[in-house]
Amino acid sequence: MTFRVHVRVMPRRGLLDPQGQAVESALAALEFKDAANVHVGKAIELDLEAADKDAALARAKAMCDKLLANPVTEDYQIEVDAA
Amino acid sequence: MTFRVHVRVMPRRGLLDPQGQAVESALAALEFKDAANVHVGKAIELDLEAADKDAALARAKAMCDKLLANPVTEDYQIEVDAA
Amino acid sequence: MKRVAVVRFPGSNCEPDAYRAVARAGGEPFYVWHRDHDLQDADAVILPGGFSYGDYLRPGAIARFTAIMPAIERHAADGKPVVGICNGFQILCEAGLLPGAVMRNANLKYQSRPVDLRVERIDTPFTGHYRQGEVIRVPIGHGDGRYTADPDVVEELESGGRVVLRYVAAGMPDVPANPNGAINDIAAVSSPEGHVVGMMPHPERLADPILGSDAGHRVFTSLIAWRQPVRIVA
Amino acid sequence: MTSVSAGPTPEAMPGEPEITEALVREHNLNEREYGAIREILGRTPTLTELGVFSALWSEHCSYKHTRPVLKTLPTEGPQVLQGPGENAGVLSLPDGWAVAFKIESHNHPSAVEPYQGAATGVGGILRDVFTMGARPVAVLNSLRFGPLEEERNRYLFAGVVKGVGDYGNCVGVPTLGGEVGFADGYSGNPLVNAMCVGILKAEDLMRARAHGVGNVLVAVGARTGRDGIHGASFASEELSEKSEARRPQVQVGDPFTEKLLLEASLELIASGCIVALQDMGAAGLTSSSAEMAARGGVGVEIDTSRVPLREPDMTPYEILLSESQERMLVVAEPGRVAEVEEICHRWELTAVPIGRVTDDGVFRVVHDGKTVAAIPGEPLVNGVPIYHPDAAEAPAAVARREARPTAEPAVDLEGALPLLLDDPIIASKRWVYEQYDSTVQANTVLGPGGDAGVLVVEGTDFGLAVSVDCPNRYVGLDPYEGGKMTVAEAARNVACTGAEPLGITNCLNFGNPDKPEVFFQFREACRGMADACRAFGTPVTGGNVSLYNESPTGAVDPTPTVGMVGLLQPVTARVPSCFQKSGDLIGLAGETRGHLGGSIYWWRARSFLGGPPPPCDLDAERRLQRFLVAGARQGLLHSAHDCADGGLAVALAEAAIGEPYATHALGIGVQLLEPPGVDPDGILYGEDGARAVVSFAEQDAPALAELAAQHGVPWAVIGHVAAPDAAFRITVGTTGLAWSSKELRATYFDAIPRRMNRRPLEPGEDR
Ligand SMILES: Nc1ncnc2c1ncn2[C@@H]1O[C@H](COP(=O)(O)OP(=O)(O)O)[C@@H](O)[C@H]1O
Ligand SMILES: [Mg+2]
Repeated sequence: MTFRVHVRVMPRRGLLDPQGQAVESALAALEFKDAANVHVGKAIELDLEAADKDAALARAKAMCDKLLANPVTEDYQIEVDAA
Repeated sequence: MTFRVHVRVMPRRGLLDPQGQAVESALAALEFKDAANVHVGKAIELDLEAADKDAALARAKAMCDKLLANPVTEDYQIEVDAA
Repeated sequence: MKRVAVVRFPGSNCEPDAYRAVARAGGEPFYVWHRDHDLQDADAVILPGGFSYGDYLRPGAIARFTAIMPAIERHAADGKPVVGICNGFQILCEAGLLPGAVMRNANLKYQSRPVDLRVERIDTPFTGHYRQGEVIRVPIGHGDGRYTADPDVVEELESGGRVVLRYVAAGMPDVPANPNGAINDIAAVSSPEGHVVGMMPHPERLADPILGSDAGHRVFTSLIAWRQPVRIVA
Repeated sequence: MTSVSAGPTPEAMPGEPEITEALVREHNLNEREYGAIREILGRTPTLTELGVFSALWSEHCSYKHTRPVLKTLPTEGPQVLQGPGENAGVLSLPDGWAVAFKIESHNHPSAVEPYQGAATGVGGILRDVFTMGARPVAVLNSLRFGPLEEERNRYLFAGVVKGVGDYGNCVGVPTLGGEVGFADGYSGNPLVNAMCVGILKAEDLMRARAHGVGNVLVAVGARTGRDGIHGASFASEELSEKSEARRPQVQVGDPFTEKLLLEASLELIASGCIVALQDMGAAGLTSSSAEMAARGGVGVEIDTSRVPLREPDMTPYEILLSESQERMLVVAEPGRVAEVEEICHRWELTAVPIGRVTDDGVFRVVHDGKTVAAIPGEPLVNGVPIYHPDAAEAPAAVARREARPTAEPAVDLEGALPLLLDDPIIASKRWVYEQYDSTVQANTVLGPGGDAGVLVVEGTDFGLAVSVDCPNRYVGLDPYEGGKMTVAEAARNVACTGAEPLGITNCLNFGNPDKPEVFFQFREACRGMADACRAFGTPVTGGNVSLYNESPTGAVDPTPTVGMVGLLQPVTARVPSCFQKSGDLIGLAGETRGHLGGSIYWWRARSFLGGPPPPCDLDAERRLQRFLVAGARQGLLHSAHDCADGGLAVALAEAAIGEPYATHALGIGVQLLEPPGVDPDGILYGEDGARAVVSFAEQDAPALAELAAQHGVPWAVIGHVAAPDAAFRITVGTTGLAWSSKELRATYFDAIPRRMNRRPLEPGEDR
C-alpha cells in the first residue's frame, strides 16, 4: 500500500544555525518575542509503496542515511502516515 | 507554559518544485524508485510561551502569515506539542 | 530626478555599484540606512542587490520589515520611481510593491554570467533611453531569480505591457532563453504605471566603458532624465 | 626570558584529568616537545596550558617542519610593503595604493564536509585580508579532486564549489579566477585553497601587533561554540559521559555575519579607534591573542569567562581552542572601547572586552577569577622545536621520470584533440565559475575563463591581473623543475593579459613530511619556486603550508599552489585570451621543442603518466613575459593565450573555441613546420613552456616581429583566424589535419556538465 512520509532534516544540535538565528531575531522584531530556540531545516514529503508501516519507515530511514540528510551536520525525524 | 512548535512550509501544489524533482530523481538513481510525489520545503522549529495549546497554535499561525511562509508560493502546516 | 536614495540593508553588497552608476549618469546618489525612517526627499529610490539578512528564510523576507520600508511604500504611492535590482526585486515582491515572487533557480544553481535582454517597455523611468525591442547584454548573479506569479497575474502583466525586460538567447533576439526558469522568460516587471520596477539583471555592474561595455548605463541616464508626470488628483 | 612568577601559578579546573603521558600524546606533542614545555614553564602544565601549546605548536600554526625551508624563499623587493609574518602580504601600487593578498588551504575540513569546509575556507582568507585594512576585491580558488568517474569525488567537487560560491557570493566579493585539477592521489584528499586580494591605501596598512600596556582586547563577531575544537584529548575513558557533547563539531560558516564583520572592521580601522585586529582563525582565540602579543613584544591576560558563548558551560580549554567562525580579536585603548562597541553594534555585532595587554610578556588566562594558564609568550609562539626531516627522492619517482611510454597511441593525431578537450583537467570550468559571482563590485574587466582575471582599481587608470596555478603533474615527476614551472605558469598567465607580474603568495600542499620522499618533494619544490621568484623579481609575500594530505588511498601529488598578482597599466591595454576577429593573423611566441615528457597527451593517448616534465627555462619565460606586456602596452595584441596542458594544439583550440557566451567558435588555418627530429605529436601536444599563441591585425605583423626580436623571443606567424564555425585546420609539415570548430566547442564546454549531471542532490542545496 502507499504511505505518505514526512521527513524533517534539522541542523545538528550544537552546530551554528545562522538561519535559525536570523529568523528568531526577525520574529522578535515583529513582536513575536515569545518564540525561542528557533531552528530552520528541510521538510521533505514523499509517497512510498511498502508492505506495511514498518517497512515504509525502514525504507525512509535508508533514504535519509543515503541522501536526504547530511550525516555530518544534520539529524532527521520521520513520520509515516497512511496516504 | 512552553510549547514546541513544528512548522512545515511547502511549495504550493502546482508550482514547479525543482528541489523536489532533484531529490526524486536522485532517489531513483539510488535504487529508491518506490518514492513518488517528492516535495521539498522548510521545516521550522521553535519554542513558544503560551497559555494553552490553542493560544500557541494561533500565535504560530500569525507567525506563518506574517513571516514564515510566502502566501504567493507556499502553504504551511503547524504542529504543536507540549515541550 | 537628480537625488537618488540607495538603500543599504545588512547584507546588501551592490549598493556601491548602484551609487557609482547613478553618479556616472549625472545624478546625486546618497545612502539611506535600513534603520532610517525617511528618504530625505529623494526623487527616486534604488533597492540594491546583495544578500539582505543573508537571504535567510527567503530572499527579501526579512528586509521587507525594516524601518525604511514604510517610507519606500509612501514614495511609491506618490508615483515616484523605485527600482529593485536582484535582491531589491525580491524585497519589492515580498513587500507586495510588485506582484508575484522570485524563487530558487530551476537548475538549483547560482547563475553568474552575462545575459541578453530584450527591452519590452520603454515608458518607465529606467528604460526611457533604450529603444523598444533593443537587445542589451548585462550580467546576472543570482541563485533565486525564477520569477513566478499566479496565471491571472501573469496574464495581467503581459496584457498590461508590464514586462520590462525579457531574456533572449545570446545573439538571437527572437529565440527565448532562460537562465533561471522564470515564467515567460521575464527578467523585469513593473507596476501598472511603470514607476516601480523590479529586475534580476545588474545594469549597474556594466555602466562604465572601462569594463568593455556600458550597456547598463542608460538605465541610470533614463532615470536622471525622467520627468515626473503631473498627476491630476480628483 | 620573563619569569612567570609575576602572577599566581595556574590551577587546574575542577574535574580536570591528570596530565599523563597518554594525554600529552593525544595532544600530538612528542616527548621532546613536552620536555621543552616543562622547561619553559618550570613545572607541569595545566590541561588548559597543554591545549594552548598543542594548538600553537601544531604544524599548522608553528611550521616546525617547514620553517627552515620557507626561510629560503625570496621575500624582498622594492614593491614589498609587508612580507611573510602578517595576516597577508602587501605590495605597493601606483598613486599610493597597495594590494594585500594571501592564499590558504582548507583541505582537511573540506574532506569531511565539503560544503562547510570550503565555505569557511573562503571566510578565513577574506578575514586575513580585511584585517590588514584592505577591502577584498577578488577571490580565487585552487581545487583538486579524484577522478569524476567516482561518485564520492563528484559529491566533494559539487559540495566544495557550492560552498566556495555561496560564501563569496553572499559577502559580495567577485571570483576572478581559479583552477581545478583531477588525479587519483586526490581521491580522499581533496585540496581546497582559497586566495583573496584586497585593495588599500598604503598609509592605511594595519598590522596585527598588540601594543600599549593596559590596552583592551575586545572579542567581536560571532559567539563562541564548540566548533572544530581539537577533541583528541577528550577521547579518554574517564570523560566518556561528556565526550559526546564535547565531540569536535563541524565549523559552520555564516557569510552574512562575515559581511557585517568586514564592514565593521574597515570602519574600525578608518575611525582610528583600534591599535590592532586579527581574525580568530586556526586555534581561534589562542593563536590570535598569543601571536598578536608576541609580534608586539607584550603579554596578554584573557578572561575566558567573559567570552560570549553559543553553548552553555564551556571550559576555558574549549573557549581558547574553539574555531567558531566569523570572530575577530580587536585591541583598543581603554578610552576608545566605547567607540568600538558603538561601531560594532551599528553593524549588529557583539563586541565584548575580554582581556588586556600586559607588560610581563606572559600569556595569561583567567576564568571566574582563577588563573588557569600563565605561559611566557615569546617561547609559546617561537619556542617550538624545529625539525629538519630527512629528504630523499623515492626510487619509484626516479623510475617514473626515466620511463617512456610503451603502448602505441590509442588515437591518431586528430582523435587526440577532442580526447584532451573532453578531459576535465583541460575542459572549460564554466560549470564551476558560473556558480561564482564574478561581476559584483562592478570592477571586473576580465572574469574567469581566461588566463588571468583582471579588475580595475576603482578611480585609477590601472588594474590588477590575478591567477592561481600549480601544474601538479610536473611537480610530482620533478619537484624542482615543477616548482619553477608553477611560478612561471602563473607569471605567464598574468603576462598574457598584459600585466607585469608583481609578487606571489603560495599554498604548499604536501603529504606527510616525516616521509623522506615527501620532504624531498617539499624542499625541491620550494627551491624551484625560490629560483623562479628571483628570476622574475616576484617575491613571496606569504602563504600557508598544508601537510599530511594523505589517506588510506595514498598521498596527494605535491601541489605547491602559487597565487600571482600583476599590475596592468593602463587597464585599457588588457588582452583577452580568445581570438577576436576573423582575418586576424596568429603568431606563436616561444620555441617548440616537442617535449612530451609528463604531458597529458602521453597520459591520455598512450596511458603513460611519466617521463621528465618540460624543463623550465626561466630566462626564456622572463623574456616572453616582457614581450607580452610590451605588445599589450603598444596595443598590438588582439588576444594572447599561453601553451600549457595539451600544448600548442589545445592552446589554439581554446583560443578558437571562444568564450562561453560567444555565439560561435572561430575557425583557423595554421601551418606548422616540422623541425628535424621533432615528431608531429610533439609539435601539436608537447608541453614546452615559455610559449604563447597571440592574434593580431595583419598590418601589425612587422611591429610584432620587431618586438619579439628586441626581447629575444622566438617568433613565427603560423596562420590566420578564419570565419565563425569554419573548420579548425592545422597542417604539420605535409600532414593536413581538420576538425569541426563547432564540435570542438561543444566537447570543451560539455565535458564537466556531462559528468556532473549524473550525480544526485548537492549538499547545501536548501540554502
Ligand atoms: N608557504 C609559505 N610561504 C611564505 N610564507 C608563508 C608560507 N606559509 C606560511 N607563511 C607565512 O607564515 C605566517 C603564518 O602563516 P599562517 O599561519 O598560514 O597565517 P595565518 O595566521 O593567517 O593562518 C603567515 O604570515 C604566512 O605568510
Ligand atoms: Mg588566517
